[in-house]
Amino acid sequence: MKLVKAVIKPFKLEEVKEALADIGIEGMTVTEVKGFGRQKGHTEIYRGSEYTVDFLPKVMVEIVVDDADAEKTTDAIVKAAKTGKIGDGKVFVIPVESATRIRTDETGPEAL
Amino acid sequence: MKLVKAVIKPFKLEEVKEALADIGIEGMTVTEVKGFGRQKGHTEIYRGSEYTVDFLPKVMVEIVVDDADAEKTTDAIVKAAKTGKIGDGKVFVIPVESATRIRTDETGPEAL
Amino acid sequence: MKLVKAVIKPFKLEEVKEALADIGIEGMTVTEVKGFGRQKGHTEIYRGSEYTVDFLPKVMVEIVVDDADAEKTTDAIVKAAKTGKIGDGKVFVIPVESATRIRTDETGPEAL
Amino acid sequence: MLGLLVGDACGVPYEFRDPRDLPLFEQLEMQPPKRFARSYAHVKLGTWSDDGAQALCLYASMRECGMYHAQDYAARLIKWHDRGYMAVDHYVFDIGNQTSTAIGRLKQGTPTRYSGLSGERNNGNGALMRCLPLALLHQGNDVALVYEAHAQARLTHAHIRSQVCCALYCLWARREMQQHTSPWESAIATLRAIYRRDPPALHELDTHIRPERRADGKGTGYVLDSLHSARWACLGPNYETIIKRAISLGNDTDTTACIAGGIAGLRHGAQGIPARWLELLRGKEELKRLGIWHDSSHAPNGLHQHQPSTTHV
Repeated sequence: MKLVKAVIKPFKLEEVKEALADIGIEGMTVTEVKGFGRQKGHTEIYRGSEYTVDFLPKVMVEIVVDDADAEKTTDAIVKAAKTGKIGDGKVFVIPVESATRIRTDETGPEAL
Repeated sequence: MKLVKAVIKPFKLEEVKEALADIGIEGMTVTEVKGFGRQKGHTEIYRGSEYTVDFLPKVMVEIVVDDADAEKTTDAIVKAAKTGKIGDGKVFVIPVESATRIRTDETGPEAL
Repeated sequence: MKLVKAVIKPFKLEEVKEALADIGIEGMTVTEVKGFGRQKGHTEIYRGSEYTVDFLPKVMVEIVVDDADAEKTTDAIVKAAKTGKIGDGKVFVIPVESATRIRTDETGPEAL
Repeated sequence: MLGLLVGDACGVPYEFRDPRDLPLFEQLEMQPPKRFARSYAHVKLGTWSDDGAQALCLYASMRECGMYHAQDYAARLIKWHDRGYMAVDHYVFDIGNQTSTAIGRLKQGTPTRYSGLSGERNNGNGALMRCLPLALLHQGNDVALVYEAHAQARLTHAHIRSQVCCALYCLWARREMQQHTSPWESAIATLRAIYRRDPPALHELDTHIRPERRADGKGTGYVLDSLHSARWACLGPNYETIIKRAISLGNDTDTTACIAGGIAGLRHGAQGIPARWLELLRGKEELKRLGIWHDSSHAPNGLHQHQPSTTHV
């Protein structure tokens, strides 16, 4: 199994969810995060204040899928989250050794 | 080492922490997350709504343990977090290549 | 590629960001988390409730780097985040199988 | 949003007064009677206060993120505090103590989850007065709305009472948008159902907030009194009367009128707001940028009635 971990623009979350539902993936975990990157947040000099917002609001989407589904999951996210502008985010795939569904004690792909 | 990553119901956190303390595990990281899944949020009667973001509040618990402890950690979480109802969550085990304790520079299992 | 995942004290974030920028790493994701550990947080008694605050606020910093950079990234974080006091946090390294930049569809190290 | 902003601006000149020292009820206008020594005399009439500015910060954040994002909202509140973002003329002339403390903590890097004060005495109305945009723009179900209302409150007001008051207000506003026949009662029923899984919140609702009690209040800055005062004001038959009732309670007049004004705006629509008040309202350039005010229609269509959509204003 694989953990597909994507960091995307918050307003793209709905489209990503729909794209995933289209390929049969409904379970996911979403976390609010701050993204720091080469694309800086906008810097403003205003009234002598040195304060600058140097992060961009992002959400992290995490989904565990069967090995065979990792690629199409990644593709679906990439397609749905793309705006073509800087700061669109990234998708990572991380190996998962075991998965257990708490309610039923099922393990492995059945637990997903 | 392994990263044990569990997504559970928020009100089960206390019990999970106690169950982990019982097997000698005290260090963990807890993140508030939104869980989207086949179990939808509490459904309301609402006409003509475009409301679609139906998440349920969840917490993600992350613990890094020695290889030998991954299974009993998973078991302890599963037992403590179970309500038997839909939405109880899942536990994943992910391989970890190295761990370092910042205060002491210790690495490997000593750092846990 | 590797996911370097550090849990640090919130007020150390700026120094960690600077230390990473010094070695050429600018992209990272920051999540607000609660850290539970052997070091207990403060206890609060709330209207006869058994509620105790036994955690400390932390931030989790996540960075995906090329294999060759995992060690120096870890070192930079450890050095910058250290106060020498309990609760300084930890750094973990987790294997990453693939990375994709959403904007350009680039994959692998080019996506980082 | 216009209902909230106009209410806020109407209340500013009367802030901190004992109700007995206020002009006659019918004279509680955005422009007070000439002889009345108004609060913040240096601030031009028609200016919204910290309430409106913080609500606009939340509105702008949700519009940009498509969701409630605590860190983004916190960054905007800091920008308001430091540079007058979303304040008319970029001028910040008032701020609550708790909000000030919390913003100070956020600026030092404290996570949003821990920036708010959590003592029982830390229950000012600062989180309640700005939470309407959550109800307007939130795309989630009621459970999601309730817990994001909690999160929004915690940023500055972390005690459970403030959190529950904000959740109740957001549900109340949502029921108004849905044209529910009994919006307040329906909001209570939903909240109870949700809190069955959240005993501390249910306890707070039943023992302290007691939402079924008769609507009344003193218009003070205490979150619970603010909510019940706004409820009392909203017994008025139209937007104008609701705002005047809110102000007539004295004390924290701008905030009571802001909280009641948000509900009144949803219930009676932009056309229910007196034209003379809309005329006097300042900061319209900012409101145009946000899509809340439209010149072309003269009568603003920024606040529509009974028509939930993704562009609620």
